[in-house]
Amino acid sequence: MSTKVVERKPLSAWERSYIPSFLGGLGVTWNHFKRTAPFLGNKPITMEYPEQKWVVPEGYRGAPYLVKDQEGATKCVSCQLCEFVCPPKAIRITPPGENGQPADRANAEKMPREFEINMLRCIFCGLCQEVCPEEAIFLQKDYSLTGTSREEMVYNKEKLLKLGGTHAGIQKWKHKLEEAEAQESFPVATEPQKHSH
Amino acid sequence: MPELTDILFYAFAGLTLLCGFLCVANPFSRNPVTSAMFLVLTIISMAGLYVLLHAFFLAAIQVLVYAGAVMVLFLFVIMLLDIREEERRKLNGAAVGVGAIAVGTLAGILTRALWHAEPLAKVATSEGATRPLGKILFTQYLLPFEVLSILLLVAMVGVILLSRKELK
Amino acid sequence: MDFFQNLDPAVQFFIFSAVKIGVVFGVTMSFVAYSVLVERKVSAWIQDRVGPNRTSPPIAQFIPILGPFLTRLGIFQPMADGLKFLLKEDFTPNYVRLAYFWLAPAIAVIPAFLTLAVIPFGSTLGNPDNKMVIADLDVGILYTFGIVSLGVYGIVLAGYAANSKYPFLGGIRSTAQMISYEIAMGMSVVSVFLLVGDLNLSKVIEYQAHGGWLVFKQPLAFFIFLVAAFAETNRLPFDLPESESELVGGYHTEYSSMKFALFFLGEYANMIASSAMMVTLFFGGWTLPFLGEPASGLLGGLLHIGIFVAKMAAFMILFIWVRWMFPRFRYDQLMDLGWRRFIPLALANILVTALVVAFVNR
Amino acid sequence: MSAPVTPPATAATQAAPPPPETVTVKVNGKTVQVPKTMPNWQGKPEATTMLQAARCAGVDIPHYCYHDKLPVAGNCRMCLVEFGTPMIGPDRKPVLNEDGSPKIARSVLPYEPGTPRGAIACATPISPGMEIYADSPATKQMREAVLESLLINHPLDCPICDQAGECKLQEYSVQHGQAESRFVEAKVHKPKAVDLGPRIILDDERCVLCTRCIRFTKDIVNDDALGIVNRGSYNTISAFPGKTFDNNYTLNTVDLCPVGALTSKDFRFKMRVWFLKETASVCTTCGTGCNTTIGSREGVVHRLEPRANDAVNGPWMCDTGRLNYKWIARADRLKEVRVGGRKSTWSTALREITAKLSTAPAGSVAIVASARQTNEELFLLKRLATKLGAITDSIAREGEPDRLLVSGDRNPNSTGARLTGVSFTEAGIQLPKIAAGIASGTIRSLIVFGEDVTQHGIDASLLAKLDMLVVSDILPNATTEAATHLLPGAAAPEKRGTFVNVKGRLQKFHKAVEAPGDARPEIEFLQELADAVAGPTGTSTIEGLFNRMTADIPAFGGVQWSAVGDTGVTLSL
Repeated sequence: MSTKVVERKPLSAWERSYIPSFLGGLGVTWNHFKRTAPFLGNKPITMEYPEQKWVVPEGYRGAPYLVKDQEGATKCVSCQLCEFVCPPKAIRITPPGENGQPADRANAEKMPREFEINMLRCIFCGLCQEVCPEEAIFLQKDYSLTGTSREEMVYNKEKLLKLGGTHAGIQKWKHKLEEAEAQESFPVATEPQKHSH
Repeated sequence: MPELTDILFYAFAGLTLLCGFLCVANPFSRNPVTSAMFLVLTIISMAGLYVLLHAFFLAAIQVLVYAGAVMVLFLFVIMLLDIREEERRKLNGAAVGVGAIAVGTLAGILTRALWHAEPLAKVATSEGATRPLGKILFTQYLLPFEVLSILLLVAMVGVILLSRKELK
Repeated sequence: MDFFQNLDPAVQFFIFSAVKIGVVFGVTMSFVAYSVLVERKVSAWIQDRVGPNRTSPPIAQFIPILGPFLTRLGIFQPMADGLKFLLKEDFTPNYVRLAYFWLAPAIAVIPAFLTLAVIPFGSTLGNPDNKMVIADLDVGILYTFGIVSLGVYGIVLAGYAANSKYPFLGGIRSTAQMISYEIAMGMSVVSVFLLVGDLNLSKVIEYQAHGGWLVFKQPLAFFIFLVAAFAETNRLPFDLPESESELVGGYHTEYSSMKFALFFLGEYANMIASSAMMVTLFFGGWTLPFLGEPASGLLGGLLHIGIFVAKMAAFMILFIWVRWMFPRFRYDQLMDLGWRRFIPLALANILVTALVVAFVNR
Repeated sequence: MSAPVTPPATAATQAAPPPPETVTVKVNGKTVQVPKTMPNWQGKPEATTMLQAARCAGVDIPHYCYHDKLPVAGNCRMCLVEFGTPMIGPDRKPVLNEDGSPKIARSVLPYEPGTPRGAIACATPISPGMEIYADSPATKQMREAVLESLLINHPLDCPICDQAGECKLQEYSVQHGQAESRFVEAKVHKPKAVDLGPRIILDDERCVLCTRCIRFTKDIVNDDALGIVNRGSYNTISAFPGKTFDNNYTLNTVDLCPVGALTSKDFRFKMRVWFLKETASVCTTCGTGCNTTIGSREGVVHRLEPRANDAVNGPWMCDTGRLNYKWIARADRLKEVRVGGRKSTWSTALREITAKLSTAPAGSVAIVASARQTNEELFLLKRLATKLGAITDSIAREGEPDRLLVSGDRNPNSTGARLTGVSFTEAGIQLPKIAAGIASGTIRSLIVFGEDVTQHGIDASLLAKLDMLVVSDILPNATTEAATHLLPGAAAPEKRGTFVNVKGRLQKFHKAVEAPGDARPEIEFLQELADAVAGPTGTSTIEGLFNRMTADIPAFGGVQWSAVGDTGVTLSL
């Protein structure tokens, strides 16, 4: 693409006197003043935030929270993909470890011992939601996160699950378990696996 | 009991001398900015003395021209050049000698002038001395006034000439 | 009253002056506080916003009917601002030049108040001897210029003391800017005094009471004075010493808390002083075209003071409004305007006025 | 037509007799000369396979069941490739193309000549003129089909699988697989989380039945514990009834397992592998000096894995060594410098020790070093001892050897201690002399590094007689309790250095994590101490010190640090 040379005309004496720009500025500022100043009978045209709350549009990307499945169980299986993908490194997952607590729902074996999101670091980019293979984390509509200390802004698993609520979706692990249990006639004599639910 | 004007005179005079001394020989700081600031104080104290002499015009001009403009430019130059050698410089014998001669001569002239001066009461300084001052300047002292103007003009031309790079 | 009349005239003068000083100082301070509020409100309206409308003492909202209205008006905002300035941490960075660091804010604020001493803010109050001016100096205008010229030290020293490059650059800029515009400003009023024939500001008002406002006789002088006043008070479009887009915060970058507040105070006090000067020199001070005689009674005196304050407030609003009308000047444009346009114009104006005075008004 | 490529010089080809008989084959159109025979899993020469030939050409053929160090089984079918051989005419002479090059006949199904017939590259020997088409459309199609078949019953539970990130099934699915499964019936569900042995968990659903684990335990460890039971889709790996899979090499099957079927109980659900920082190190559990890779994240060691080094451990290591890392993170690690039992600083402690040692009369100092220390540290201690005229020794640590890797000498650097002159032909023979010296009062100061001397003949009552007892250690013991100057040291993963194993292999190891608290690698404060007492060495780096040491001590043969690669060099002792 060739460069387009924009000709810059020299200012005329009238323009150089600053008077036209002064009058222009006066006009612009007066028009705004006239339509905003309350004593000229105007109503505020901005939103009065704490009293009026913004209607969050569909698809808005707010704070990421963990969701539960229909039975109130943790969906997250501690695969740590979100921790890996998180650009500002806001997510920190403590895996259960070898003797960790088993998952609170059938068949998944694994759930995070601790799941922390530092909301001061989070940039609401949504990569965690994008990468999650379990549909366990979603960007929800919260945009006004406040706290009085840094520690308070690090949301732990409990808080995230509470804020996240329930998300209806396919229950992958439950489905697998049902399928396995349907196959009663598995021919192995070894001790069948107990599922504690 | 001394009059209020007397007390003020001694206060201003003392302040003038003290600040003048601190300007040239400050034992606590060799910072050129500090010297400049004391010079400003000297000038303002002298303006106070002029006020006591009812020379309001002179006082105002003193503050306006010297404290308000000349010294600010001094400060400007000091800060821009960031003069630090001054803090280390030793006394220069020749400079002290020449300085002493200059100060002595000036002191002689002033003493002589004071000696031959008419008593203060006889110099009638009317209220609002601006108009008489202007009249005197443009009649009696017209020549010195104009010569001074030309001197300033010459100085200005000189500065412009020196600061033009291509002329060297 | 009799007790007062019976006092020694010197003591009377002393007490009367002290009261005037106190009242002028108090009024100016509250004027500063509320001009900040007005600035915020007007700016907000110009930008389609609401402006401060929240701050109030906890009890204010319980006042019946009036309470919520008062709260929404934001009139308690200046108190909150002041309190905040007092309570914030006064932070002194390392490696500042401590003495000047402390001195600079004080120097910045004092000249603005000293200037007000010679402004006749009313005619008389009660008795014809009670002139509504703190110091009726014969060289009033020169005094003003002398004091104003000292104001630059506050900014220069602040820039120097902070020992940091942005304040330093701000200080240097402001030095050059203020000296340049002082010349234009001073030359513009010379023509005024050529007409009036006296430097006493009371005489200037007297002249205008009979001969019409000087703004009509000297529009060019007024224009130059007005623009120079913007430059002298470091207001937009001439706020180059603290232009945040290039100098962070200029000379007060390193200041916080009350020291910063003093600079702030100084700026608004300077605006008030400039407005007062403009009202006095060009807009007839306390007079109105049909109201030129010094007041004989208490009521008339108060009316004159009111007229003065109203005119001054109009100028304050002009100061605030202009802030949103112009983008900031470039530094070379600023200098060009000062030296190559205003000074020659002012000189020409003096010449023309002198010729008129010499040959026409004789 | 590219120029013939010579195979990369591996240890195996070096061992082969000089001019090796070569065969010319083409891999993906590139002509390569490959040796006619190559070492098999036992190192014996055997006809070169297509997989090995492809490797020589720099082409990687995907595989699950094949492993360099295991017998070939050929059951996963992943390495199927299309190939061709020179066509032989009815006259038993090669058929030529018009340009004179031999005509190649692609292998096809005999009964359906249009359909390509693949061969498993891992078990098919090459023949002269053979052409291997490792990325032809037919090969790709075969791979897709094999992967689809392997994934039919796979649970796809990567989110909870420890293997995710280093799983061949994942990798090959991405590289060679199809995007979607066409299998719509219910999957066969096999047992999950089966306790296969004390250190191993088996997830049968993830298994691709490559039998690497079975072959390893049978042919390498000689512990025939595993096998496949059931038929068809129900094939399952299992320990034989009455046998437990609990030999000292079980965890190698976790490394061997290309998928997530066998996982380590120790590493189970501990950390995702992609977070681990890998540092090349050497195992310190015995004198063999198996090469290891330390997996650590943010200063915490999560696992050790063997690092292949044919001169030392091959690709294996024992379970004992592999799990010998947990004490690094123990809470009672020595973390602070203590002088006279009080918390102090490094500068104070070193100043006091230097002052004391500088004025110590000759023979009044003894040094007990540890054969767990690096050569560089021992070298500095020896310098100190020479200056002070001190008696030195280290402490022997013996155990039962096994026939595979574990050495009877349980110190990682006994050879190094001998070479640097800290200990003598037999470690520990000077200890009674030191004990006697302390008892008689001729020895007034004792410096102990990394050993509990109260267990070796110098008991607490003797230690109490000393003027100064400088102890550097990692974990608290009776000697550290008695120390007048306690200097917290660093574990091997927290420092750098070299060891010499029992066979004279000089090996480097690197730092994976930081030492806790005030603890510092011994080399740092030893350097300060030795420089202050015995005069400067003129170098401040481990590299410089190493080069100085190899120049000073003839047995090291002047090896430069830069010449010691990550697999070490063998010294001629």
